Amino acid sequence: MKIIGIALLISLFLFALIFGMDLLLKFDVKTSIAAILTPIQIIGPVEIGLLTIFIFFFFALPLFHEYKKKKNKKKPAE
Amino acid sequence: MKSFFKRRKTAVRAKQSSGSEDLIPSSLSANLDTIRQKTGYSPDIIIRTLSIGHYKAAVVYTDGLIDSVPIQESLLEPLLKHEALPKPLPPDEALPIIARQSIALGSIQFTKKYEEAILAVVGGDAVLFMDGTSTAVITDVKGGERRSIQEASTQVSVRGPKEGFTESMATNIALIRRMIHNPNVWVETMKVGKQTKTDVAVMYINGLVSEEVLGEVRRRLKKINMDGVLESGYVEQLIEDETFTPFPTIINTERPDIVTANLLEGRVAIIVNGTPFVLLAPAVFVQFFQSAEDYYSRFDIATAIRMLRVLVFLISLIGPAVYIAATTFHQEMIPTGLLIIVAAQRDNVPFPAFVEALIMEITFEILREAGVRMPKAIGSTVSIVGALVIGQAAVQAGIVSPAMVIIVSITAITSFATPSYSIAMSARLLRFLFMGAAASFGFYGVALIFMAMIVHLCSLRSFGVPYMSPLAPFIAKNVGDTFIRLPLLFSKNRPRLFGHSNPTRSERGQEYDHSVPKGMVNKKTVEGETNET
Amino acid sequence: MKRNLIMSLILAAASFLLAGCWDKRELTDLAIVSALGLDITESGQYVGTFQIVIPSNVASGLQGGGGENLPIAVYKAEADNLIDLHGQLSGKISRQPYYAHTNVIVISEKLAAEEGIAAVFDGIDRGIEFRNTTKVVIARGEKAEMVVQTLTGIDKLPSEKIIKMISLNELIQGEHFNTRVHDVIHTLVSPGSEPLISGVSLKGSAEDGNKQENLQSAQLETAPYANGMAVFKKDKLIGWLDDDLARGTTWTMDKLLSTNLNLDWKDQKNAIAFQVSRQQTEVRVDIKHEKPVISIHVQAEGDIMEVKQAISLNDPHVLADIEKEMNKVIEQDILHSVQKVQQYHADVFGFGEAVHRKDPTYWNKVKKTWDDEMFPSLTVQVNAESFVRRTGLRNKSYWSSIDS
Amino acid sequence: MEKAKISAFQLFVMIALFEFGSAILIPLAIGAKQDAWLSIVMGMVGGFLLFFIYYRLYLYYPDMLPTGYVQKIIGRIPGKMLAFLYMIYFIYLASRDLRDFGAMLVTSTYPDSPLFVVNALLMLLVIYTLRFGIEVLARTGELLFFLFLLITVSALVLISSSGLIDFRQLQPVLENGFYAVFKTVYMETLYVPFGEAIVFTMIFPYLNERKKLKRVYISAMTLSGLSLAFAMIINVSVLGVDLTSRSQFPILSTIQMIELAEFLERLDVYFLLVLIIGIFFKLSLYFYVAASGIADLFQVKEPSQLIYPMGIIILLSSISIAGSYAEHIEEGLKLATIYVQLPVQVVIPAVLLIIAFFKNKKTKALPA
Repeated sequence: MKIIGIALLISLFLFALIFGMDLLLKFDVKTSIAAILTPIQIIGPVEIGLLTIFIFFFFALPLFHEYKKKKNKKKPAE
Repeated sequence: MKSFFKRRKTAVRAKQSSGSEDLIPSSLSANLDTIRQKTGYSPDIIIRTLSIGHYKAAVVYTDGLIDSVPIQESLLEPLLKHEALPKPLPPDEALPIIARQSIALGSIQFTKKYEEAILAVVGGDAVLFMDGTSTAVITDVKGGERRSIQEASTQVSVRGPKEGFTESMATNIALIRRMIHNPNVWVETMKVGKQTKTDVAVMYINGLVSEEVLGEVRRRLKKINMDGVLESGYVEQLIEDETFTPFPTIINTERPDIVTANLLEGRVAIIVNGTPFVLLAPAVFVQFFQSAEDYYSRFDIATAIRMLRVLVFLISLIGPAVYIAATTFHQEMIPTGLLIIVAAQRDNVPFPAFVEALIMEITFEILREAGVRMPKAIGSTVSIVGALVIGQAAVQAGIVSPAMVIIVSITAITSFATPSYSIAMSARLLRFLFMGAAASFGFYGVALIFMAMIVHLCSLRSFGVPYMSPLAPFIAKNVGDTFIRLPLLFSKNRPRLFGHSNPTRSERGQEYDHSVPKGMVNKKTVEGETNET
Repeated sequence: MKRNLIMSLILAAASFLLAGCWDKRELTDLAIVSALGLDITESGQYVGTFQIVIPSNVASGLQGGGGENLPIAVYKAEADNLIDLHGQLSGKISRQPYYAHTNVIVISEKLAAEEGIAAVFDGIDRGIEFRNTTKVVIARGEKAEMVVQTLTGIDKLPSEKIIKMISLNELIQGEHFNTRVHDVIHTLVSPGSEPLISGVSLKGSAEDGNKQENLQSAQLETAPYANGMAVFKKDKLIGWLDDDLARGTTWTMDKLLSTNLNLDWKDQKNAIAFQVSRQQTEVRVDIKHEKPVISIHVQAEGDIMEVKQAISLNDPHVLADIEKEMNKVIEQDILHSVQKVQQYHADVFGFGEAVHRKDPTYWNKVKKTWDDEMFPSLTVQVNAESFVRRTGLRNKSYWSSIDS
Repeated sequence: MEKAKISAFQLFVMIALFEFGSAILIPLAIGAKQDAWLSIVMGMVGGFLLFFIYYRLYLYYPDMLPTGYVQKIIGRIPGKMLAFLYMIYFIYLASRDLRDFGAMLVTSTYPDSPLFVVNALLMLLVIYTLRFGIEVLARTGELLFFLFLLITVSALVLISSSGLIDFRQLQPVLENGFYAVFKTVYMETLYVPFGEAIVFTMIFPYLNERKKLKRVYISAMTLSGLSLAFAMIINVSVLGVDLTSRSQFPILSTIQMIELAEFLERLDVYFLLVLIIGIFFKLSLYFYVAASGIADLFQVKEPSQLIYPMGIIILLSSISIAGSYAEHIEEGLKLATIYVQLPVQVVIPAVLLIIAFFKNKKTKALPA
């Protein structure tokens, strides 16, 4: 969970930075928000598939790790 | 803890099988009964009862594993002729005396353990039991039919010793000993495999070997928990650092001179009984591009040939991939004239380039596999059929293009030109990965897989030694013997990462001899005498 | 195992990617365009003529290939810009036109003179398939279409014949040279220089050049030949330089590789043939009294290849005289072409750039008026030095034995 | 902090490849026209000055990551926040580099492929690499460096032997005066690529021979700076100022001009490998530094856990960082330099150094 939390925190700040840069370029707020989203609008089935896999693992890997750690704790090394 | 970023290996605890520590029964008949029973009344377990003086005794051995001459002449005869001891002693005390006086063999050993005695019997030793004592004498009479020493079949060289290892561990050790006359060559043996109890010997030069590597080898060998070890390949797979890699991290060789050279560099040899392939660790990547002959021929030729091998390896890896990438993604980089020729050839081929390449490569692999496994008598049939099918019919039928046949033939030849069979096998497998990458992303795909391969190679270690050393990490002192080979004059250093306990090969190196005239200056002495006028 | 998870992730991604293959083009789906001809209609539309290679007819040695069949197919399209031309083609051809191997772009004289060539090149410059090293020629007195569709003899591909013909001339005679797209754009944009592009004309009847019969006679009825260099001002063709004038220009631009010069000797015209094998030209700029003075210094060396009278070529003094004579010829050659170009008000030599390099501040002052005022009235001094190095395998000519 | 050691040569290689990375791609300092190379050289000198700030800070706390010593200098909470912002900055630069590369590939060679997929492939490679840690990255760098040298030298030989170089294009020198050159230095080349070497402050503690640091750093910088300047000289003298400044990727156009023996032409695809190596390395370094910094800040026990999620974030932000390549370049070379790079690379380290100086003055003498 900690990992996911950190990752989300990072993305929050990062996208704020990107958004800020767009504002500095003298775009208005609406276009700046749109600019963050436009690149993922025209997207084919392959990319959707890839994106889904990536995002799935984004959450799955840390959770899986957590689960494994718990299991290891319950069953300490012989 | 080596590194944060590495997956921490949870130590697998091998359950030590606690074998029965039974003692040998002191009653001979009971003892022999147990032996018969335990060996399932197998007719090849020979039990010869005899009396030595007034003691009853029996010699037990396995037919076929022993040398019958020493058994008769050095064991049975003297024992039968043994004169009675001056005064009767209890069997416990008598046995050592008898053994000492009457057994005319080099190696004898006393044991009280039943397990050990019976293992000795099935391992090819003859064991002497005596009534009334639980001590037995193990005598070494190993022998029987073995293959004689022949030329190594997998690593042939034009120049250099022709002897190759055999299946007998003792012979193999002897072959190495014959090349280094040095008491510091140490051998440790152990038995590996729960059922097979295969003899495994670890050989090294004390003082040159790195203690860490040696310790690691011992540790890993002890950890092997497998019922059978039939060939050194088992050991190799069980002790290598990384299982999930196409690259070999342990060298295997059939040649004593290679083993000797590697021992001198501070490596450890692992000799497994029953196979002519000896393992050497730690291995580094560049070694698979070196052959023993490089050191026996001149350095410039050796260097050129090594460069050629790298090229050969690259071609066999990415040859077909480059063809696919160039013809389906990057047509602009093919010179116009060539492009037109290739396009003309491909005009009638019904498959995409990738499929065409796949068909041909797989056909070739099938042919190769068929050629290796087939009885020799019909070998030529397969090659004729193969040549006809691939070379002629497929092209004429328009199923594949002649250019593709050329590419496949080149990769086929290159995969045989690599000196190490194991690295050629890795290339064979990876080639298909590269082809897939080329088919989906052209050169970008090939480059990415290539980089991934480099990263993977850099991440590998062989017994703690980075696999790509001395290139990465770059060790300037050791680069003289990698893809290039400097003259022997300059090879003064052992590999730093594991030969560090004694880094220099000779105290002042092999000095250049200036007294031999080389130029105009002091030519006259020699020149004048040898010039024919 | 986490490692296995990652591996499965990578494998899953890879399988998706294999399904992608966005930029995959099989060779059998490509129509290799070897030459592109550009004309203009009365209404101002571009007409593109695409010379497309038929590979199996070009590559000989294959069963049934070569010989009788035509090596090229020609397609035509009409549109307002280059990209649209490409689009228009799609309904007429079964394979995707592919331009990375386009050798030559042929622009008709009419298009170059009336419309200007600047509009043509942006698509080529920007696009990724076209190379900046593609050569450009002007179809002189002919439609570009005709040049592109004419079949040729030795080189099966007509585009290759055109390029090789010009570069051979560049190598031997120096009256033409190949201009790359890059050079055209470079000279177009920089204020102190103008484009200079080789011209190609057709001999014989242009209409019959695209038929197989044209190839049946040893002396082809219709064939392209190099014809002069086109002088541009800004992006419009304004005139031609022929033969010696063209060579003088090449010489001034230091692009001459070798050439043959004929000298008069003792009242006989063209009595000595001299081959220049190496040369160096240096253009120096001096600014005197707020006026640039251009001095061209030429050094040339070569061999005497042929004489038509008894000249004792073993006499160094004679050779010195020949050298002197030759200096005059070279100076005349260069001076003539410079004067001719000055009349066109088009600085194809790049004198302006030389001034720019010499004195940027002065250049900024005269930049605007350079083409029309400064350049035509430039003082140009030519100074040639030539050296006869060898005289072939003989010293005296056999003329001396015949005459005596 | 990972328990790893890298050798002096490995650091050298890393710095050289890093500096080359994306800087070789873009029309660097072309605002200075034909004097771009001069501007690059001056940027390099500026880079040395910045290095001495970082170096002094390193000498105060040689065994600590900057994420650690920032907390010592300005207090725990503000230190953590500042360090976190620095990590965000590194991630941002990583996304920028990924975008640079993806855009180059898509515009030059793979026009129909989606940017997302092109970027994702490289990202997967980087994720795969970084899970092995800095040592493997350093070793990989050594091998790639040799490959890199081989290709660039052969490219240079090809360019010069096809007679494309015309040094006259570099004249007149200093046409618009010294100030025009200087302006591109403090607007551009000082930060990109030389100031970006601030990431190495996170790598310094791993060096096994501390004394060699200064020499290694300076020589690597000099090598890469001069090579970049040289590359620019080649670009301008082959393409001319005009085309160089109009090119999205000048080096690619230069390579495309090669025509040799009617056989060696259209070589840009071979050259792609150099670009992949450069970008791969730069991206990996930013990413690694960010990951190890974050792990240090949040006390993550296994930093390898962070690699995958952060990789996905970088991948996504590389796509949404700008709508068009023009916007991307405008942001990177005009805006980011002044509003982001200047404070992050120059001002804050300088302030930190001053504070650290006064803090340490009382306690101990500065180790030489």
